[in-house]
Amino acid sequence: MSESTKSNHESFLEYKGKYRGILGWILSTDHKRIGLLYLYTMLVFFSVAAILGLLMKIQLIAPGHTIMGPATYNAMFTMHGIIMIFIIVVPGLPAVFGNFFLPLMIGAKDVAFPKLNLASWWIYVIGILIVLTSQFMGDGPPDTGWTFYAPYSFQTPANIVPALVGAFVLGFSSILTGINFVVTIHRLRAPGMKWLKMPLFPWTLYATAWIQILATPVIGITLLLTVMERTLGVGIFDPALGGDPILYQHLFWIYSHPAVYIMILPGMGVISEILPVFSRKRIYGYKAIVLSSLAIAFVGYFVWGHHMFTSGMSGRALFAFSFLTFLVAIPSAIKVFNWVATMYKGSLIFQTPFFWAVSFVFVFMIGGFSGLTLGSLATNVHLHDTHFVVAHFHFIVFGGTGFSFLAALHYWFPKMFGRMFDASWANMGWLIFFAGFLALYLPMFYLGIMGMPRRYYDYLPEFHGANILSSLGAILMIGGALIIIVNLVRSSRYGEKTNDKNPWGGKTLEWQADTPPTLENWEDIPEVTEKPYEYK
Amino acid sequence: MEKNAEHTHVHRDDEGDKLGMWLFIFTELLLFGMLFLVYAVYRYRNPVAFQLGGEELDVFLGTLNTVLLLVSSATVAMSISAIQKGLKKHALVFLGITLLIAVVFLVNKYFEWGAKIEYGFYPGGEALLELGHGTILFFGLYYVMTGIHALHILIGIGLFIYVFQQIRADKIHSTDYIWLENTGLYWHLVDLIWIFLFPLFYLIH
Amino acid sequence: MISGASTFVEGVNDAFLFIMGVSFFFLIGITVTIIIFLVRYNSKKNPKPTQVKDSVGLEITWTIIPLILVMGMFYYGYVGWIPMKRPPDEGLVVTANARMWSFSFRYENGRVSDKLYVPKDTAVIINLNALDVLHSFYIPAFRIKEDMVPGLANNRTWFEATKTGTYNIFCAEYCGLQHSYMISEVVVMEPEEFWEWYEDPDAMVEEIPDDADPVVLGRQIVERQGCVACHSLDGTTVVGPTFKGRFGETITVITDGEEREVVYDEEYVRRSIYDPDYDITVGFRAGQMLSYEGEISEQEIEFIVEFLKSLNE
Amino acid sequence: MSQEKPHISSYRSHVFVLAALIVLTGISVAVTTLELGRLDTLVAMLIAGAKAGIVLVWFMHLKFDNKLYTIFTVLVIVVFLLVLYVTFFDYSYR
Repeated sequence: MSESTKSNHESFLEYKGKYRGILGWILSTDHKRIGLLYLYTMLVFFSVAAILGLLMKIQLIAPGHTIMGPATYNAMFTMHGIIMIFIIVVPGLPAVFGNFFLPLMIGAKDVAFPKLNLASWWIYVIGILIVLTSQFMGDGPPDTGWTFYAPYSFQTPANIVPALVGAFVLGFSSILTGINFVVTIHRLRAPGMKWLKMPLFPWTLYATAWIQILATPVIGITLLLTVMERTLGVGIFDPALGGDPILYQHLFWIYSHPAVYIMILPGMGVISEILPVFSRKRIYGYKAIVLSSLAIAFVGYFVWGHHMFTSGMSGRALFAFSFLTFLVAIPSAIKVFNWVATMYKGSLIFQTPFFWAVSFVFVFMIGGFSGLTLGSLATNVHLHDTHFVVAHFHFIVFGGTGFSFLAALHYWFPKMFGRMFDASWANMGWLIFFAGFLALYLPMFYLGIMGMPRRYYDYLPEFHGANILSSLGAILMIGGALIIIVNLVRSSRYGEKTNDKNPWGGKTLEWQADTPPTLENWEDIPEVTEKPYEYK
Repeated sequence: MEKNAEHTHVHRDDEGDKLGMWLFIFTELLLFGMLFLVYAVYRYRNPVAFQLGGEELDVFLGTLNTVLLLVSSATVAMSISAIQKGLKKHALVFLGITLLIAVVFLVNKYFEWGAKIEYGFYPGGEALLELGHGTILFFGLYYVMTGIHALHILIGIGLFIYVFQQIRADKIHSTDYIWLENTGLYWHLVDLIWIFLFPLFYLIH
Repeated sequence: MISGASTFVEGVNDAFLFIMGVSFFFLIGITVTIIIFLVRYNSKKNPKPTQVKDSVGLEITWTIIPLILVMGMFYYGYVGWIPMKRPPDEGLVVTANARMWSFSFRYENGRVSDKLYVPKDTAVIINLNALDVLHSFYIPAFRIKEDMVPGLANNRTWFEATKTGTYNIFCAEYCGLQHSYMISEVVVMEPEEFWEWYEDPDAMVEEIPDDADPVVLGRQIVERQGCVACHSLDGTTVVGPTFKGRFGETITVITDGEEREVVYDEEYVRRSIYDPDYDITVGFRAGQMLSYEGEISEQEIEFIVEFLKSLNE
Repeated sequence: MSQEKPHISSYRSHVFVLAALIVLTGISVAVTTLELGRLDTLVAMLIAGAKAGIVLVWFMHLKFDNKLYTIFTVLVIVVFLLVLYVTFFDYSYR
């Protein structure tokens, strides 16, 4: 015991456990180290997938063959999708910031199952490795798109099975993280932290974790069935054996639509943390935000059909799904109103996390409004499977999850590393990234309205103009991303040291812990008496 | 816990462990739930083929396996009662019976599958592919669903062996039996799934 | 939105404009509000924040108002969409067949074309068939799109064109390597002109020379059936082997797992069209091509052979 | 850590539950010999549902445990049934 008390004075970055060096990290059951492990893994794969995206945009800068052939292009957008969805944004915020800050924010020493938590990361890495083998084995990399739609996924000679198995394994990691978080939130809240005194980021993690638990098995079994169909010849979805390819789409989207909320809900939580701090104000409508998060998680489970409006479903189903889709728009609208109201009469502090948060609200609104156009039946028929959809989901998934991820990274950076990032570089990176983002994706709305389908390697000359703008935007945005990443990586090693427990003046519990936090976070577990965000 | 500078306070929370197990069970329920959904859709679309497919299966073997699983569920529940009362011997006996039944279940399954495979009634098998689409789907689902269920039985057997040894070594005892309790919950889940698989494949004509 | 040329355009555009109008109103309104807040309440100007109490009334207000608006959007979307789902009983029926990576259209009188020719102001009902994987039948100018699903019975869509002209048909559902080249056209003609085309048994697609050169006919069949999506005419390898310079050569193929030499002659061409997986040219994969039996006649194969011969020159 | 005293079920109660389950199984098998037509599926599913309920409540201890588990279990079953229901919006009207 005495040894541990000693080590609890050192920061989690420095203490020496049973293992030294790299082993002290990849075998650590400390939630903070695991959070950083996820962060570094994601940084690597985000870079890979972002470069794939950039190459695709460069290919599309002019019609015809510019830098690659169609086979390469199709393999690239498949890999871009698989990495971005299954490896980056689905685990994204929960795995990195949930792991790191959930225990800190609710006043716990760790998550409920630390060993399971480490196992999740290992399963995650194994899943990634399996996915990667698909690139180097068999008859070429997968070319189905990340959706693996039947029956193309049985017919293509490409090496689909490892990608499916890898995604299945990644799903396992996601489920285990979800179980861990729900138990942690139920069992390990600090004394006095009633449910309605819990900060909003843990609340959104709670809603997210439930979706992870209840939706991920659906994709698991779907991918497994596809694997069996491909390897054993079991007839499930193959129309040649009597199966229904549309049923595959049902199962796929029963998971993948809620997965969108796995991606965006924690992002909403992050924004709900940052805005009050930088407005010096209590969050507006705390209960409304909590309720709307739970409502999104629940209703979001029953709207999957809006990904299939032109798939050949019955008209009755289209009607029902469109109606439910419009209902799920409301909780998101409520959140936006509450965020704006939080700024009202505040004392707004212009710093990098705040810029990210405000720009999040803006791009999230564009993403949401374009979603309304897609939820409406008449317009969806025209816009479905066009670049409009590509723009829409990048506004939500990249604009939403991506912006909130970067907001969270800047917001919690000093707590995580005990160092400050360079603010002027960070702000410049944000500005370039934001401008590039808009230039990249706004023209895609136009292209979609003009009728350019998605997953197009080549296009008719009439679509050329907007594609040039979009491709240039991609280059600009990658430039911005490079500045941000280089700045943060540099600052994490050489940035100005700080032991300030609370550099931004936050009111939630994590700002009462040491900077950077010690192994077990607290000498004494704090007692909670007030609601979060009680600015006077 | 390992002698590691990390997490020196040994944190024990049986209620939390049980909650975790329940959450895992929910995951499993949804996983099998989706298989039931696939089954429901295809049965709805191919009613006659599914009816005829069901008649091919051996009701006697199915019923036998159902009763076996129900008994094993009861014995595992009894072994929990026993350990709670501190009756180590009883607990071991009940657990042993459960383990034995699980193995017998798999043996039955082996004979059942074996007979069908011999006729060429397996996915991709020639005898099966000659039949109609509905029948291919029925037997595809039959193998997938009972197969994944059998996989869960196998995992259950592994868990039982581990728990059995832990009880023998007095690692699991009347004040710390969460491993046994969670294993029991898992086993009831396996039973729960079978309760639905049985009528869907063997009974409904 | 792009120019429209069918009866659905108005309903779709109305829904689009309504949703866009409401969206822009709120987007601009909220953005301007945020900017005003940023200016007025920044910490330099407003160093002391004023705490504001939550208001249940306000929360309900901004739940109810968007709810009403989205129900309006739902209604417009529904009204614009419902005619698409209700094809009339009478009309010109065309069967659209999609395969990797081409469309072909078969009329009730047996006419087959790679472009869709339709009369103006007439209901056209399209039966959608996919022969291999998912495709999607998308005509932006008509605002229609419907997936073509293998094995799905009674899958159809319909439209009534209101303007003559030529419009794009895209495959909107990703279908593999050449997905972005799976493009065709719909040609809307004056009804008289269309029926003339439709009933004229000799007229092939576009201008046909009267002496009907078999090489030209062969090329038209090859293009109409979409063979060139996979088999190039210039010697490059796409998905299957090229057509150029092959006819009459001795080639190595795999038959029943055994390598053997065959002559690329008329018999070989016929077998490859009707039973594509019988002989597989070394270096290519089986299962990529479907049989064209019933789609290409014996007579047409003769034309194709003439055309293939011409590629050797 | 303070732990509530756990409820201990007697062997006898387990045997009773088991007997009920086996009887229900017997009924389920017997019913299939009757020609009920379309009702067949419904009856079989109702009996299976009753058996599942018994397993959940007694064997899985929902009756004696924290009410939270019961709430969650019901919620999960409701979610699953709703998904099934919504899916059939497509298949019933296709």
